Amino acid sequence: MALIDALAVQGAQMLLVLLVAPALVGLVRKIKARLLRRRGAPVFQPYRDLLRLLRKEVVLAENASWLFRVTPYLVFAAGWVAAALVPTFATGLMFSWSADLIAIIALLASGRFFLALAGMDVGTSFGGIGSSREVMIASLAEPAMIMIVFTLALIAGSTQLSTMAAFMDSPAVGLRVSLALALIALVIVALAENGRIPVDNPATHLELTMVHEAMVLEYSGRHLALIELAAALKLLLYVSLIACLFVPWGLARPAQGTVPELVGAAAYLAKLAAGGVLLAAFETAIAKMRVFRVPEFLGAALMLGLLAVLLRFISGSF
Amino acid sequence: MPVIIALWCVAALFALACLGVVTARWRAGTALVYGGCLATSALAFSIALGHLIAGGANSTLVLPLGLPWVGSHFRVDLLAAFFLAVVNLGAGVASCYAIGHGRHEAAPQRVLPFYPAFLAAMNLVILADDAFTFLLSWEFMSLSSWALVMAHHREADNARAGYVYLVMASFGTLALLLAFGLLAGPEGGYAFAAIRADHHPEAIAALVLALVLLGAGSKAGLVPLHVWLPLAHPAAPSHVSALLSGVMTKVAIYGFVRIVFDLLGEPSWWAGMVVLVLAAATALLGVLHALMQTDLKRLLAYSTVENVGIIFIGLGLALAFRANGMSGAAALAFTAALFHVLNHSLFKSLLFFGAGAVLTATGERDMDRLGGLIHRMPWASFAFLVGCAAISALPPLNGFVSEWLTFQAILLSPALPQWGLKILTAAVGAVLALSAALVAAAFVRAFGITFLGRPRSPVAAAATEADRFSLAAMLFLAVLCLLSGILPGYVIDALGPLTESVVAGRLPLQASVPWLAIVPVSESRSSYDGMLVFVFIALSALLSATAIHRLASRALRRAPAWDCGYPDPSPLTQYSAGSFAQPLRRVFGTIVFRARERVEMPPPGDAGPAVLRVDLHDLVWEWLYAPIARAVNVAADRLNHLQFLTIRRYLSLVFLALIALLLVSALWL
Amino acid sequence: MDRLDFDISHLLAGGLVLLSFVLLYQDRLYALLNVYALHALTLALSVAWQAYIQDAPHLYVTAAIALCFKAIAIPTVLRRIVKRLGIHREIETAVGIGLTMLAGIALVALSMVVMLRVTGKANPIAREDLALALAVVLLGLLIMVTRRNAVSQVVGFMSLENGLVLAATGAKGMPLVVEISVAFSILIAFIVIGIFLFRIRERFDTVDVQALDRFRGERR
Amino acid sequence: MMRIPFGATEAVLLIPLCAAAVLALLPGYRPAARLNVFAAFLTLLAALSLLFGEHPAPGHYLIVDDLNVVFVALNTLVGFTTSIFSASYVGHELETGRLTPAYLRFYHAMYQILMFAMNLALVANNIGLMWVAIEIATLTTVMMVGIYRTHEALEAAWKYFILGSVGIALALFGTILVYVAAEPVIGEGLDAMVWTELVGHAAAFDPALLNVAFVFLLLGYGTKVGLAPLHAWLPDAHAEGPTPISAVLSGLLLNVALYAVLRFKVLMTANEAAVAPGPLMVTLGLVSLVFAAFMLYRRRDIKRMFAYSSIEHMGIIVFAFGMGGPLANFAGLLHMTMHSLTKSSIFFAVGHIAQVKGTQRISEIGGLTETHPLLGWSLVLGVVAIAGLPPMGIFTSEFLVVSSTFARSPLLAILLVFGLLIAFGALLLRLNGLAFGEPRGGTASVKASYAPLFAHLALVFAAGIYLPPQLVAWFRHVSSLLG
Repeated sequence: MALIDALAVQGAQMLLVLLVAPALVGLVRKIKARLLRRRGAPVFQPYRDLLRLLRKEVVLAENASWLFRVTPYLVFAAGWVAAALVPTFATGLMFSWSADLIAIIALLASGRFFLALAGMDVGTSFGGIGSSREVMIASLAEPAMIMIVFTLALIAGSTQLSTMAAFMDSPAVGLRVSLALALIALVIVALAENGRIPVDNPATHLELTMVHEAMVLEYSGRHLALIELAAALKLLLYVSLIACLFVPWGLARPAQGTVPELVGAAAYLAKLAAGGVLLAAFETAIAKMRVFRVPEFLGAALMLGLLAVLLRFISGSF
Repeated sequence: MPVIIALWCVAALFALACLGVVTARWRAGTALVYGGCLATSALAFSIALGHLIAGGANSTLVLPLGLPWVGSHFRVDLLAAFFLAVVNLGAGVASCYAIGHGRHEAAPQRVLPFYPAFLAAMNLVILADDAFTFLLSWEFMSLSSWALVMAHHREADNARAGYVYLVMASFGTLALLLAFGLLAGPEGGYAFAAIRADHHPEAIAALVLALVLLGAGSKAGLVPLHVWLPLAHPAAPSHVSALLSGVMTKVAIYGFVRIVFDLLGEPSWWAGMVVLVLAAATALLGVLHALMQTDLKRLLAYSTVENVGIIFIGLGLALAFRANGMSGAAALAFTAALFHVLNHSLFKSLLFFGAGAVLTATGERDMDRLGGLIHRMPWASFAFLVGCAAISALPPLNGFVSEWLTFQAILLSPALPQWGLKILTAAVGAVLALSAALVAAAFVRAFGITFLGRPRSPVAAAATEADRFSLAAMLFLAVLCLLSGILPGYVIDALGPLTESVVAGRLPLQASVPWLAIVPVSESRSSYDGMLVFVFIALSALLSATAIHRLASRALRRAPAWDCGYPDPSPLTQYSAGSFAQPLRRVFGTIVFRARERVEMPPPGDAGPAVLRVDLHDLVWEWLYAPIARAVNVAADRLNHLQFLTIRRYLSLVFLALIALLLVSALWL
Repeated sequence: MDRLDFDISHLLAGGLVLLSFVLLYQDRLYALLNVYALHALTLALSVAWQAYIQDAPHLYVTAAIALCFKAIAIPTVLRRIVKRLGIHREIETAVGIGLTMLAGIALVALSMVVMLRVTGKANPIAREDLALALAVVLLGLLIMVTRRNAVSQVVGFMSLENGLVLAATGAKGMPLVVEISVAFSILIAFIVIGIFLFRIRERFDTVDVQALDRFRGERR
Repeated sequence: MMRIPFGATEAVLLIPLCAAAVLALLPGYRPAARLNVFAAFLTLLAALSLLFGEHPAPGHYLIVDDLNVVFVALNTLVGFTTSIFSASYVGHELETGRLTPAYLRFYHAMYQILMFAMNLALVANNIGLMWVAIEIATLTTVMMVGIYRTHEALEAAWKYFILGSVGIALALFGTILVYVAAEPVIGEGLDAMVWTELVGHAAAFDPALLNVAFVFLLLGYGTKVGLAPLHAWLPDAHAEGPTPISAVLSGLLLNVALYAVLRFKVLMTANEAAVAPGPLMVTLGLVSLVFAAFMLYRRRDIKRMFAYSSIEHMGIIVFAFGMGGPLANFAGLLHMTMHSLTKSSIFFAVGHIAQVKGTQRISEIGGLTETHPLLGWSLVLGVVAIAGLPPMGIFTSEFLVVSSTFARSPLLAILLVFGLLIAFGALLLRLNGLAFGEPRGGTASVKASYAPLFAHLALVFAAGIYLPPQLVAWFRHVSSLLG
């Protein structure tokens, strides 16, 4: 019975992230449009786009290999699994221990790995641009992310997301310098990883400035739909990561019954909305930077993370 | 008695070497010798594995060879058993690969005799239980591998590679020789048992550690002693390159572990620091070099340097923990290191096999003349892809597990008492993370440029799939990479008794953990379950695929690439290896390689192309090795004048010597 | 052991050293050869004297060899050779005569210090002889290294060898002296023949570079 | 153990002497060469009977003991193999006309006389006799070095002659001094030059006198050993003479001279008051090693290069004996044996190589493993062995020297290792050019006799893995004598 329960909750989470992800994207777009005094597409537009794409046929470049066709499913799967392992409305889900935070980051990395390969598969110059820039960004963002993980893990004494979230929720955690540093770093990394302004512009197709879009330029139909969905999941993942680590209030404890879980879900949605608003505001507020400024931007994140870790290593009180 | 069987295997290998001399000329010789090597290695592997898993007692043997008053001691303990297993696994697969690959060998008589000898030497190094036998086998290993590196001696580069390699190797051997001189003392107690028995004072231990870092480090490829590695490993035939990179570096690591962890006794805490600094530098520099290479095999060689760095990070942590009596943490770090030893031997062999397959199919090692091979050699490229994913530490493959364990070990280091170590470990963690990310970039580049896109040269367009044996070896390794990635618990348990015996601590038994997960320290702290991750990804991918194909469209139409509307037929418009690395080169290269980009525009009116030149500097070579070479040459020139003196001058030399000695005897004696 | 024996042998040995200095001083080939003849003669005398006081008859043989072979045969042959090969008569020195003399004096001092310090137990004659013999040997070497001219180098070698014979005879009752002196005479004969056969006219240490390349060391 | 046949010691001396007499008269090169081989073989047999029989009691002139028995055996063995090699070598020289039959007769006679002289020097129990023997050896080798009558050959011979004579003169002076030191203790006459007597009473000698004597002996015989800075004759003599003679010079004569030095070192160690000769030998050894190592880099003549490598190895050996102690001395003795075997085998190979390529210039020889696989690989083997790589005997001795030195005086060991590494680099550099790479030079086929070559290499290889206990026993006894 308990097993069934646990499975149900886990399944619920998987469905939840899958369903909410496009809405988050839509929300961000909507608010950006509003801030630019446009009406903008409705919040649920992304669902329509996805369905449309799914129904369309795939137009495949002649010399695309099997890798090109498999990649969307892999990327989607990796993103989905990763997102499903982050506590959204409840901690200590059934399989949450099967991959700790490091593993989740690695999952995203593998998604990126295959996407970058797919970008080079057709053998167009744009794919190359996209992939090479993507790996450059990733090669700086990932270590920064690992540093952040170190900081949090050293504070919470675990790399297990549920444990960390629970610890963050507990009074044991006070206000800490290293936490603040980690938060800033994490935001920077999240922006970079999701290809948001100022690192990349998800809306543009100005070839010279784009990274992610250039990489997936050759995709169409259901493949493109899956990749879009995976991107949305990634965005969701980062927002919920920040949420469960830095604003963990309202998370349901394991096996507390349905009510707290519903409360948690509500809280989670609220957090997502807030995150979306903030992101949109931030993106409208600032301009995109040149590609070769990005390393400095991410380098800052890396340094912040390292600094946080060092503080933690030197004394527990920071 | 495992040791006896192992020695018989060595004898068999030597016999095969002789056979190789005889049969090199005929066609059957290749299959014969390599088949024999395969069988022998398989036997040795099974013996070693059995000993390791059973956690059997040490089995020793003394033969009346070598130094007469010492005899040559052999012993199989758990440490030796593990490394024997790794070596013979790699050797067996390489032999299987070579049965097919060796057919394309132009000069088999330069490979067949030395290949079994090389295998035998590596086994002997691990079996040896006294200083003389150890060093004899060690140097013989260098010698036989040198012969293999010189197999294609017509290329000038290879000759140079062989030269640098053997000189560096004997430098290392001499360093180890000095180390053993210290350990054995003037009376020459060369047996390891004797060395273990007597206690070595602080200063001696420090000196020995330095010498071992020089000796074993130069063989394993620690910066700054790595320079020979990227020269020599690519020069050899590919199955030998696989052995050199995947296996011989492990033998070097075995040497380090054997001396520092086993013979030297309790280390002092700063030992770990030294090792960690070198290791971090090695990891980072190795991967950055790898990113800059356009020669596929050289790229792989540099990535070997990087992985050696990762392994040594684990070892350094183990040293630090052990020195502070944190046996549990030491066990974690040591396990991580050994696990990575295994993993690297798996995927690096796999990758070199792939490179070899490409080389035989196209005759090209330069990535900028390859591309699109995934269409022509699908299986080989699939295996190579698995290798790339594994070495890039992507879950659920094996590379990730060992790296994850290393991270977990680093996360335990705040408990260390020494400030220096704490801060250093944090920095090392950052470096490790950075190099891990860079490795992913490097192998996206390697696979993408070599196998994806459109062929950049006719040979690449005309490539054909590799032969059966090669494919079998590669796919076998790919499967192993996956298995040890999703079932790491078994590996860790197998390493348990070994870590127990070396660092006096072991990880909790993983077999008891549900769902085949691994829990290095405690459930609440961290856990990872490769199996489940694999299953989840597979399920959700399949689920989505089937769902979409069922409910939504499955229609598909082939068309020319869109490329934003401007598709260019020439394959030269693709990203090349150089251009792919350009962003990273701009980020890191300017500091590490003094990278400069110069665009040479043709004068106005000239229709010639503009040229982009990139010059990179290998600072280690330019600052360390070039000056030494120069100094030797200058000294040689100066002294050379003494060859051209006149008899009278020579007589005056004698005269002066006489006077000097007489003065000495008059004044002092 | 009475005074006279000692004084005479001392006188002869000292005379040998003195003649070595004269050899060192010579810069004319013929004069050099004459002085060498005198040198050998003195040696013969001293050896004979030793034979007498040690009443070791076999030493007379050595003395005879010294007299006939070294004092008479060799110098004449060498004169012939100098004529036949047209070797010109001045001796080129590598170091100035004065400096050479100073060095010689230093060498004598050195040999005295070395020898007289050590041979405490040996009897005085042996000590004197050894010390002076060492001086002669060193002076001979000095001649060899300061003279550019083949013949003069050979003369230097021969005076060196005289010093050896002096030492050998001085060592009381040393066996095989005769054999050794014979062996040495053969050696010298070879050298002289060598000069003749190899047509070594002036000197072997030519300074002209091309010859250097051709002879010494590597053929480029 | 079998009883030793009567007069094996004398046989070792007489056989070569008689052979020399016959050879001097025997016309025609084939019978001469055969006889040469045969005589060498007989001598070898006699030496082996010495080796395995028990030692005869030492007389006033001759002695066979643990110190020299091994070297006598080695000497005759290498003499035998070299005679086989020289048979095929001089055959080729006759064809090319570099040697005329007349000179050949002379050559064979000289060869046997050289054998006689070296054996005499080895078995001499009388320091005077030993001196005479070494002088004879010098004279004969001088003749043979000059045998080609080319300007370079004559020049080399002359250089060798002059320097050798000076060395011999110094050695004689040292010998006289030893007698003077012994005479007050042992009394006048022959006994005071008999080595066994000297060792017996050495403790009572005047130490200061012994010191001076040793200085002269070291310099005198050291000249023959070829220690820098007394080495000048060695490279040219090796390079310009016929290759069999180069082999004998490097393989045997250097050993014989070194053996003489060792005899006197035993004398020194027997007298506590005398200063230990160690420092002198260590210094000379290191100087020779490092100097020769650097000289290897600029060599253009293949034989001269290996001559310098001989200097280098003599340096190592003298260093080892200078260090002293059971391990180092053992290593030194082993190294002497291994070096003479290896170096002579290298010269066998080099002789044939120079013949097929028609030149001795390294720059004109290349890719031997392609053109002449057997020659090429045996050269590789030889160089590998001489460079101290396993599994060859020299590795063992170098292992012992370095490891036993480092624990006692690290600085010296580091200098030693430095020299070894430099030399290794040079040898390997040249080997790369000679044996590998694009073939250069003639591709004429060889009618070489590989038997001696492979025999030596096999011995060296075997010694690298297994040392017979008998040999070890001898060496250990000798090392205890050497202190």
